[in-house]
Amino acid sequence: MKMMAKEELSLKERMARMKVVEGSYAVANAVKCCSPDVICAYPITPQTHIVEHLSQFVADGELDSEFLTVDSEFSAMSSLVGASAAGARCYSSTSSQGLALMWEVLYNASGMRLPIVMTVANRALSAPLNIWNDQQDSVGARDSGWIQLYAEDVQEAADAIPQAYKIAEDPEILTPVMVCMDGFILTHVYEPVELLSVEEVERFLPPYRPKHILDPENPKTFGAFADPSYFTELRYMQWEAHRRALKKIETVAREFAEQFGRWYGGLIDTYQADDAEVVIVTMGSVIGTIKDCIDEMRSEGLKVGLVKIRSYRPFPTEALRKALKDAEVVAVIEKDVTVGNEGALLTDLKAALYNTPTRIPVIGFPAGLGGRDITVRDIRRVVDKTIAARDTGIESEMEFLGLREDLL
Amino acid sequence: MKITVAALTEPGSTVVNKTGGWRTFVPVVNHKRCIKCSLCEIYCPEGCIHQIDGLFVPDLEYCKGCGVCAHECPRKAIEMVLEEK
Amino acid sequence: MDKFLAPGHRACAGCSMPTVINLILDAAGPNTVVATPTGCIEVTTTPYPESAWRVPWIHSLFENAAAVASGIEAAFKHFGKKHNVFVIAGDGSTLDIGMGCISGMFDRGHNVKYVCYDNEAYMNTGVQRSSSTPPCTSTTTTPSGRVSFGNPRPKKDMPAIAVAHKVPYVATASVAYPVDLRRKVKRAISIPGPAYIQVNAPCITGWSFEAGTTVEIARLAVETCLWPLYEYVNGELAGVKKIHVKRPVEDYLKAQGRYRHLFRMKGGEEMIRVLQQMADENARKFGLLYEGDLTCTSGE
Amino acid sequence: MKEIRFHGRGGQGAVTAAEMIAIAAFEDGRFSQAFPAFGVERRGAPVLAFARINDKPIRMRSQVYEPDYVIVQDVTLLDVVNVTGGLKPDGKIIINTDKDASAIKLNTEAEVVTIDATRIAIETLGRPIVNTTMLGAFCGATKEIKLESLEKSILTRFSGSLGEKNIHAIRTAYERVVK
Repeated sequence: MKMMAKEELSLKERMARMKVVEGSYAVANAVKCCSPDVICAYPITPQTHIVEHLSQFVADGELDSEFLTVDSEFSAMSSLVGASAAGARCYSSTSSQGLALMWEVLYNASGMRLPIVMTVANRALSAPLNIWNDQQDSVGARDSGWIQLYAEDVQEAADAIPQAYKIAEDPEILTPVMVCMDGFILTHVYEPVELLSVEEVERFLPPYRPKHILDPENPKTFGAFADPSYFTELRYMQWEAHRRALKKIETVAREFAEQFGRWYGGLIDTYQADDAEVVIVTMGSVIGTIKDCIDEMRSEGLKVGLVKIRSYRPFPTEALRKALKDAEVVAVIEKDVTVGNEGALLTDLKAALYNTPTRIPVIGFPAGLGGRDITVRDIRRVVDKTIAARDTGIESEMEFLGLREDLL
Repeated sequence: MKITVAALTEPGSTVVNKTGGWRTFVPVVNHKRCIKCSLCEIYCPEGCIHQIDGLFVPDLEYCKGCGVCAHECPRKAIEMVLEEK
Repeated sequence: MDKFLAPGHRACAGCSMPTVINLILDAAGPNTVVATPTGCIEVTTTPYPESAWRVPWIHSLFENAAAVASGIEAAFKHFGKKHNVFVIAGDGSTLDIGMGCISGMFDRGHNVKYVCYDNEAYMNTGVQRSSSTPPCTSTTTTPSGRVSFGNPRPKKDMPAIAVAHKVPYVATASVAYPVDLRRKVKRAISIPGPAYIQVNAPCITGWSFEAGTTVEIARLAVETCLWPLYEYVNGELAGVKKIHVKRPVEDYLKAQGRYRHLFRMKGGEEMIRVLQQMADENARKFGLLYEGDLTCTSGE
Repeated sequence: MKEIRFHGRGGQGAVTAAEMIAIAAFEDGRFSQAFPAFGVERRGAPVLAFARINDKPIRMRSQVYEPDYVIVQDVTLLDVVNVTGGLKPDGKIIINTDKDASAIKLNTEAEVVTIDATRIAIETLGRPIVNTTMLGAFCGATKEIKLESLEKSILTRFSGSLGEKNIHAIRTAYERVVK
């Protein structure tokens, strides 16, 4: 899908609207523009700057939110369950162990259909303790019923916030959304960003008017327990809401592009993929490096392209089938690994292609684990291995990218 | 009945569940002895003892026959008797 | 008048918990929102698609009711809404698994009134020991046995923990003293900030006593001084329920199956003496007796 | 695209310096990016930061391995860190030291520029915080960013008399290097 903006702004015009800020600031500013009623968060590296900026907005009177300095991530998400049920627009952000500590509440928030929005500053899960970026944390939460959007750069991580609220709060969806951005790489980078304004976001995002809230005038019961005769149907309704979200995510992305002139793809986006023989599928901040690398390889005559996963949950099965139908071979680069199997995205993608006539070879590369840098040389290795898999057959379905065999 | 989003439920809707069937013993009130202290009404776990025309009457649709009312009655005005079914 | 907790709920016949809830809501009134953790309340009052609650009510998880209530209170504050926010929770979720969330709620000073109905074990899952289980109590995870008198540890002093958090209103109450309980709920509401009330709430299944004696058992806990009724306001002891006739602990213990072993096992007497000392210490510490009051020595 | 690597010690503001360059370059009408080599380093430990400047939007997110410029905030780092690693032969390395460039022995073909930033910082700021002073030297040695843009960038971070002092430090370093 091409950019849907009414008028594509020239680079110069866009630069005039940009400011060099830290990624966390851009995200906090986007949150501010959505005017959440209640914010609950607990500090964890590398998410801290987001909540520090938000705290400062509250302290300066720029943001009228209740900011709860809670005792844990578990309490943060729990408090938002209460606040959301009381009718508040809610925000949190976390990372890694913090997300793991929220695990139980994640399922609760989605099951209670509470449209909470949370930024996950992606970071590895311990042990060993590691504060650096990978995506094991949010990928581990992929089955929690939350919608998961992954950002390629700071602009997208910030712009995804109002989009996330618009998706989450749709009465047909009512599902919480995680906006995932690579920790440090995006949270701590300074780069030019078009900062959102309250007025612009108010035009984009309607006010939150939930139909049912905790209200003594209309005393509903939230969080009943459901026995086997109802549970399946309640889960099915969640599953249906995710199916509807497939369309909603696209629609909201288009609406955003129309108003703001910025397009990141709907469920997926592509780069040089139309005639690509070798397609890399991935998500998150590594996309930028891959794009530069693709430009290099294209100039050398290699037909390499990229499919970016923007929505990992709901999983864009149809969109991927369509985008990959003419590819000859696919490489998945992902910052997670299922110990005991393979990368989660690799499994998901292979499953999506299994019942199709184009069951092309797919191989996977867990990469960037625990903050291991992903370089252009790494991407070239992926492409070499992938071409070899096409030409001479799959040697191994999965390879840890940049594994230091000298240490083993 | 269609299920509701997020399993929301209506206030007080357990009234469809008639728990009177749980009962073995049934409270029988001797209204002449009753001093209207209302302790039976306060202590009844089912909240099913109501004052009707000045008399304290257990709602047998819900009464589980626990006997708390009889035990707490200061005038022993309530007796638990084996219910004939 | 209809109670705030409708009939048709699935609590055991003779359970004290619905009575405790109705007393709380009777005092708090309809302008009240309740958060409840997982436990007997949730399972017995909200089997989907039914609910016994006639006030807005929410359940999220076992250990997070205090945090959920914090969020509700914060939202109401933000919207300028004036509703009472209550947690009504069992002792397992309060003294054990929910401790962190409660500490946070107290610490942040939310205007949430937290009532723990204390039946002194995990009754919902089948009478396992909690940190509120008194010493020498037989539970399914601290059963009495040839070499065990049941739970070896003292009961965690949760009201003291609340006081240590500078919670402005902390009290104990009993289902057997409804006027006192309702007064305490009203007082808790009248004092801004968090409040903690722990209510002795006998469990017919877990404590194993005669049908119909639920309230009687709770009354005995108070009269033996094993369950002192007191209030702390701003950290100061502000009132106690005096006992006219202090009963020996045997009267309370022998009425319950969970202490049966103390009357059958060799050495049980010594354990009963220890429990009596606890009761005596409560009487002394809180000044529960009128001067010159009698202490019964046996029976009535 | 021009890539810059900063070597400093925790607390010396290497990360802030990278950010200032990114802001200044953007002020010049170019795209930029700055990021730390994220770590758990505490005050005093060797730290790294990076910046990129380009005429079109920057997508590359890997660390900088072949810098055009290297800035060394503390000369003692020369003994413990391979500061010239990957430095392009036509690049420049700017080192804070009171020694002359000819006295510095480094394994690089790149031009070595030295500046006594510590002295300048003490004289102008009253404290041996050299990150802004080093930026003045970088500006003078490379002309990669305009001095006015750097000053504007500094003023977004430091206001009032502190801002003025920092600008004084930058100009002093700039002029010494240009001479």
